[in-house]
Amino acid sequence: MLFGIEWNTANDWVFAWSILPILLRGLVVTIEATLLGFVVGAALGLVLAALKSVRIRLISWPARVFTEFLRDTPLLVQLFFLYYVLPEYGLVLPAFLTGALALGVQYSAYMSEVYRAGLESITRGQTEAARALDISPLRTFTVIILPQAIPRIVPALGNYLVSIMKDVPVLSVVSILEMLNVARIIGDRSFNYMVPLTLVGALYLILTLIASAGVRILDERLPKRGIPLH
Amino acid sequence: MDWLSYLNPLMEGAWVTIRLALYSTLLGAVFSFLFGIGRLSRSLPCRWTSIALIEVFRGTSLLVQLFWLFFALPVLGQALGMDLRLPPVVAGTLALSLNIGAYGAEVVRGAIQAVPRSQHEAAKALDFTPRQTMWRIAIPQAIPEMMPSFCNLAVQNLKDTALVSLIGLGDLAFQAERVRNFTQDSVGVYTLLLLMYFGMALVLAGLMRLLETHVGRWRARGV
Amino acid sequence: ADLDAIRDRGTLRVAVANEIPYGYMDLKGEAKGVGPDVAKHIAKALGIGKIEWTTTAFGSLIPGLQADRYDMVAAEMAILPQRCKQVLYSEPNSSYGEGLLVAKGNPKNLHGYESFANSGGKIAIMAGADQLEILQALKVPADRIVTIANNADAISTVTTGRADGYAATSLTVGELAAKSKGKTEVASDFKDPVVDGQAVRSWGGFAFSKDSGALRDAVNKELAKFKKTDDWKKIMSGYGFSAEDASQSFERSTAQLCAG
Amino acid sequence: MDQVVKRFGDATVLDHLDFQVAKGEKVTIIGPSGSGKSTVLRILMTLETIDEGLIHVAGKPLWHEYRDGRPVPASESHLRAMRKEMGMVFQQFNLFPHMTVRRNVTESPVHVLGLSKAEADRRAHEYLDLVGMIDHADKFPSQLSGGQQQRVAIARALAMRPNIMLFDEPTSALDPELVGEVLTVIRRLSEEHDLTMLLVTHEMEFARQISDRVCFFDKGVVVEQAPPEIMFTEPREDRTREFLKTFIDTRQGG
Amino acid sequence: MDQVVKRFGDATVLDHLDFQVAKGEKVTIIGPSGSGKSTVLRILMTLETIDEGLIHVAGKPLWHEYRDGRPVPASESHLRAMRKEMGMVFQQFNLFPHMTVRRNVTESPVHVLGLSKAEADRRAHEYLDLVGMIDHADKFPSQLSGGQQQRVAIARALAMRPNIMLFDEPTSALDPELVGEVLTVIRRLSEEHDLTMLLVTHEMEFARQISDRVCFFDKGVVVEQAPPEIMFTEPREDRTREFLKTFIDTRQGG
Ligand SMILES: Nc1ncnc2c1ncn2[C@@H]1O[C@H](COP(=O)(O)OP(=O)(O)OP(=O)(O)O)[C@@H](O)[C@H]1O
Ligand SMILES: Nc1ncnc2c1ncn2[C@@H]1O[C@H](COP(=O)(O)OP(=O)(O)OP(=O)(O)O)[C@@H](O)[C@H]1O
Ligand SMILES: [Mg+2]
Ligand SMILES: [Mg+2]
Repeated sequence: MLFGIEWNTANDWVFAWSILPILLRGLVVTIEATLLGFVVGAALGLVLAALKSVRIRLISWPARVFTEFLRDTPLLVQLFFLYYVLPEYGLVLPAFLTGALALGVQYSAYMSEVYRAGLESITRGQTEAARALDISPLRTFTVIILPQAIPRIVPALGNYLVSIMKDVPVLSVVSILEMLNVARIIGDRSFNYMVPLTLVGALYLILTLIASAGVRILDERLPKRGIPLH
Repeated sequence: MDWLSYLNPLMEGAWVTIRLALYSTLLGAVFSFLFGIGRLSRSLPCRWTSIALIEVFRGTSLLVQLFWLFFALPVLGQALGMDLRLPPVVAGTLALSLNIGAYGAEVVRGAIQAVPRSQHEAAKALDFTPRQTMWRIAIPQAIPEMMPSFCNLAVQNLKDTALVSLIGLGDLAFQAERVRNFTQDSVGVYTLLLLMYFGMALVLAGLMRLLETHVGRWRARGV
Repeated sequence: ADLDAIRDRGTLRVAVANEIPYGYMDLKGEAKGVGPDVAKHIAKALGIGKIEWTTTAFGSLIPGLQADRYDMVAAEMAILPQRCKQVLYSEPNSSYGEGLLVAKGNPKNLHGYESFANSGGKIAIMAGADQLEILQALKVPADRIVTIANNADAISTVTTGRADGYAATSLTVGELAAKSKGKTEVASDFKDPVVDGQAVRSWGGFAFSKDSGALRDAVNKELAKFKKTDDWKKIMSGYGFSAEDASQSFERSTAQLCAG
Repeated sequence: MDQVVKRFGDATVLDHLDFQVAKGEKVTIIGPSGSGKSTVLRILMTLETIDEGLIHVAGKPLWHEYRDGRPVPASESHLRAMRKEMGMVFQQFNLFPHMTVRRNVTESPVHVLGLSKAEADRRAHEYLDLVGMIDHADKFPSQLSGGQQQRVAIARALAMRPNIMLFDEPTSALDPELVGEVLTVIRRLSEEHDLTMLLVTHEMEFARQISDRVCFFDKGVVVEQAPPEIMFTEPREDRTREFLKTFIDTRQGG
Repeated sequence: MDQVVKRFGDATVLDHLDFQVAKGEKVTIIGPSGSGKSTVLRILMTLETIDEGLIHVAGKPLWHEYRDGRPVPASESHLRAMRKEMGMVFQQFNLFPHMTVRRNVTESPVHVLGLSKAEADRRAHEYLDLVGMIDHADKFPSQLSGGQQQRVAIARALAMRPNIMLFDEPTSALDPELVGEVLTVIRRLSEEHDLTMLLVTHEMEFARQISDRVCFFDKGVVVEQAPPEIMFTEPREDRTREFLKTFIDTRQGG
C-alpha cells in the first residue's frame, strides 16, 4: 500500500494495473520537478551567460570556470552537496526544492551556452545598424537581438527540458517520491521489481516522445519569418 | 581536519570510477558504431532494431535503465529460465555504454552522412565494394568529425558513472557516501568529491582533445 | 547457495547495509557490527576461511540475495512474516526495540510513533525498513512519511527539520544521537509502539536465499553454540545491546516469528 | 577632424588625420584596403571611439562636450544627439531580418524620434518610393535581392532625416548586375537633396560623376584630395597614380 | 553508345545520344555548361544509370548483360568487372584526404585487385614517378597544391591499369599557374601509353594538340565531331562556331 492505494499481486498484469495509479502520482512529481528545474536552469543560465559576457575579466573568467565546473561534475554529487551542505550553513530547503535547484544548477551551465551561442550568432552588423539608427541599447536588445535569438535558443532549451526530465529519477536519492522512487518502494515491499520498473521505463518512453513532439511543434510555431537560421 | 583519512577510500573509489568510465566509453563507442551504421543499413530488420534501441535508450532515464538491468532483468531471466543476474559492474557498464551508444549513434550517422558524395564516387571509380567504401573511406574520414561530440559524451559518461553507486558498486560516489556515513562531515567529503570529479573530467577532456588531433592529423594544413 | 560449493570456494559472500551497529564497513573497509562479528565466528566454525563483504542499500538486501549476489545477509534484518516468504532466516541472533531520533531539546515534544498519526509532523524512515509497516499499522498517513536512503542521512534530515523525527531501532537511534554531537537526541520516555495489542520488538537474524537450506541449518547449529558463549555476550554489549535485548533474543523462534 | 588618432591594439589605423567636409558637400573616399576608410565613417557614426584628436560635426564636438569651457569626453546623451545628424549605409546592408521592409524603416522614427505610427508610415512611404521599393514594403529582407536590400537600407537611414549620409562601400557586396540600381538611387539622392554625403566606394566612374571632391586615403592619412576631374586625370602624388593605375587595370580587365 | 537517353526528373540530359570511341583513340569533348559532357563520362564510369539505349565498352555491354541472348540489366558483379576497364580523373581530384599519397595509390590495387603490399608499392612508385610526385609519397593531400593533388589522382587511376581513361575537366579547379603541370602529365600519358582517352576540357589549345578527334556537345547530343585541325579552324555547324567564338573571346580577354 502506498498513498493509500493497495496493490494486487495476483499476476503481473493485474499487479501492473493496480500500481499504475500509484506510479502516476509519482509521474506528477516528476513533471513538477522537471518544470521547476527547467525554470531555475533557464533563469540561472541567463545570469551565467550575462556574467560570462561581461567584459571585465575578473567577473567573466570566474563565471566561465564555474560553468565548466558545473558541467563537469555529476548531478548526483551536486544534489548531495546542496542537500547536505547547504543546511550546515543554515540554508534549509525542502527536499523537492533542493532537487529542483540541483537540476536547475546543473542545467544552467548547459543553458548558458545555448544563450551565448544564440546571441553570438547574430552578427555585429545588427547592433551597429541599430546604433546608427540611434535605437537605445535596451530596445536594441529586446527588439532587434532577442527576437532573432529566440528561434535559435528555444529549440535547444526544449531539448534540455527533455534531458532534465530524464535526470529527475536521480532526485529519488534525497527521498523525493518521483516515479522511479515510487516504483522502487513498490518493489521493496512487493519483492517484484520487474513490473514497476518496466512500467516506469514505458511511461518514460511515452513521456519523452510526447515532450520531444511538443518541442518540435513549438519550434515550428515560433515566429521566425525572415530570420536566417544557418 | 582529517581530510587525509578520507583520501584512501576515495582514491580507491576513484580508481573504480576511472575503470568503469574507461570500459563503458570503449564499449559505448562500439555500440555507437553498431547502432549508427545499423541505422544506415539497407536491411530493414537491421535498421529497425537500431532505431528501436536508440529510441529506447535515449527516451528513458539512465537511472531507470540501471535499476531495470540490475533488479528487473534477473526476474525476467528467471521467467525465461535464463541466468540474467548481472553483477553490478556488468549492469553498470552495460547501462552506461548502451546510453553512450544511443547518443553516439546519431553522431556516427551524421558524420558518415557528411562525407561528401564525391568521395563515394571516387571509391566507386576505383572499384571498391560498397562495404569497402564504408569501412576504408567513409568511416575513417568521419571519425575526426565525430570527435568533439564524443568528447562531450565521454565527459557526460564520467559524470553518469556516479549513478552506479546506487546499485552498490564501490565507485567514487559510493565511497564518499561511506565516508560521510562515518564522519558525518558532509562539507568536507562533498567538496573533495566535487573537486575530484572536476579534475577527472578536465583530464579526460584533455586526453580526448589529444586523441582528436591525433585522428584528425591528416586535416592539418601546411607543408 | 549450496553449502558444499561455498566450502569448496572457501569464501562466504556476506552483505551488510551500512547500519551502525548492526552491520557496516568502517573507514578502512573492514566489516563491523553485531551481524558481521557473529558471522565471522560462524564462518570460522564452519571452516570457511574467507568472507567477501558487500555493502548495499537496505532495500536491495533481499533482491540481492535472490539474485545470488551473496550467500548471506548479516544486517540483523528483522524476522517478519512477509519476508519469510522471500528468504530463509536463521534463528534470532539479536533482539531490539524501537526508538525515535529527534532534534536537540525535542522541540515538538515527541515520545512515540503514535504522535505522528495525529499531529501534522513528519517522520522519516529508511527505504525498505520495517518501520513503514509499523507506521502504516499506526495509521500514519503516507504524506507524513519521508523516506531516506540510509541511516547517515537521518541526522541532517532531523536537524534541518525536513522531518521531525526519525523512526529506527533504539540502537540505531542511540548511535546516531551520539554521532550528531548534540544536534539530535533520543526521544525520552519513548513509548513502544503497540501493534495488534503487542509492543513492537524485533528479532534480527541472518537471511539466506530460499535454496540455501543446508547453509541455513549449518549456521543455525553454530549460532546456537556461539550464543551460549561469553564472546557472544561481549559482542552484544560492545555494540550497545542491553542485557534485556540479549536475553529477549532467546524468547522467540524463527518459526514463531514467521508465523506472525 | 583634427589630428585624429585611432589605434587597434598596437596598430595605428588613423594617424593624426585632418579632414573636413563642408555642409552639402559630396565627398568620395578612395584608397587601398585597410587604409582606414571604413574606420573614418565608423568613428563619425560613433561605432568606434578615438584615441586622440577632436572631431566636430555641424559645429559641435562629436566625441567631447564642453563643460566650463574645457573639453570632456562625451556622455551617451550627447552622442545620441549627435548621431541624429547622421545616417549610415553599410556594405552588408544590415537590415533587421525579422522585420518587414516597412518596419525596418519605421522602427527608428517611431521609437527614437517619437513619431506617431501613421506619421512614420507616411515617411516610410515617401522614402521607399524614392528608392523604388514601395511595392515590397511587406516583404522580409530575406525575400529581396541584395540590391533591393541595400535600397531599403538607404530608405531606412533617410527616414531619420539626417543631414549627413555616410555610405561604406554600398555596392561591393552586390552582384555586378545589381550595382546599377543602387548607384542610381544614390545619384538621385545627391542631385535632389541637400545632403552632406561621405561615400567610400570603388566605383571610380560613379565617384567622378557625383562627387564634389575625391579623397585618397593611405595608411591612415589623407594623401591627396581634389575635385574628381583633377584627381582621376592628373593626380599629384605618385601613390595616388599607382593606386588608380593598378585599380583601373584589374577592374577594366575583368 | 547507342541511342542513350538520360533524364534527371523531367529534364532530358542526354537525348538519344550516339557516340563511338575506338581503342587507343584520344577524344576530347567540348561544349557549353550543362550540355551533358560530365554526364557521359559519369555514365561510362557507372556513376549514373541510363534510362534508355545501349552502351558497349571493349565489346561488352556496360549496363546490360546477355542472358539467353536477351539483354537484362547488369548485375553489380558485371558492373564491377566493367569498371576495371576504366579509370577516372575528377575535376575536384577527390583524393582520399585521410590517406597519404602512397596509400591513395595503393589502396585500391591491394584491396580490389588483391595485389600484395609490396607489389602495390612498386606500382605506386612507378606511377607516382610518372606524374612526378614520388617525393611527396608520404604527405597527406591537404599538404599538396591543387596541381599536385590532380597529378596524384591521375597516378591513382593509372595504378588500376585501366584501358580507358576518363578525364572530367581535370584542370578547371586549378589556379592558372598550376594548369600546365597537369596538362604536361596528361600529354605524356597520351604519347607514351596506349590508352584510350576521353577528355572533357576547356583548354582548347591543349585539346588541339593531343586529340585525334574533338566532339562538340550541346543539349545532350553530339552536334559536330572532327579532327582538331578542322574543328577549330573551319567548323561546319553554326552552334559550334558561335561557341568557339564566345569561348575564345572571354578566355583570351581574361
Ligand atoms: N575591430 C578591429 N580590430 C582590430 N583591427 C581593426 C578593427 N577594425 C579594423 N581594423 C584594422 O584597421 C585597419 C583599417 O581598417 P578599415 O576597415 O578602416 O579599412 P578600409 O580602408 O575600410 O579597408 P577595406 O577597403 O578593406 O574596407 C585595417 O588594417 C584593419 O585590419
Ligand atoms: N544529379 C543531378 N540531378 C539533377 N540534374 C543533374 C544532376 N547532375 C547533372 N544534372 C543536370 O544535367 C545537365 C548536364 O550536366 P553535366 O554535368 O553533364 O553538364 P556539363 O556539360 O558537364 O557542364 P559543365 O561544363 O558545367 O560541367 C545539367 O543541366 C545539370 O543541371
Ligand atoms: Mg572598409
Ligand atoms: Mg561537368
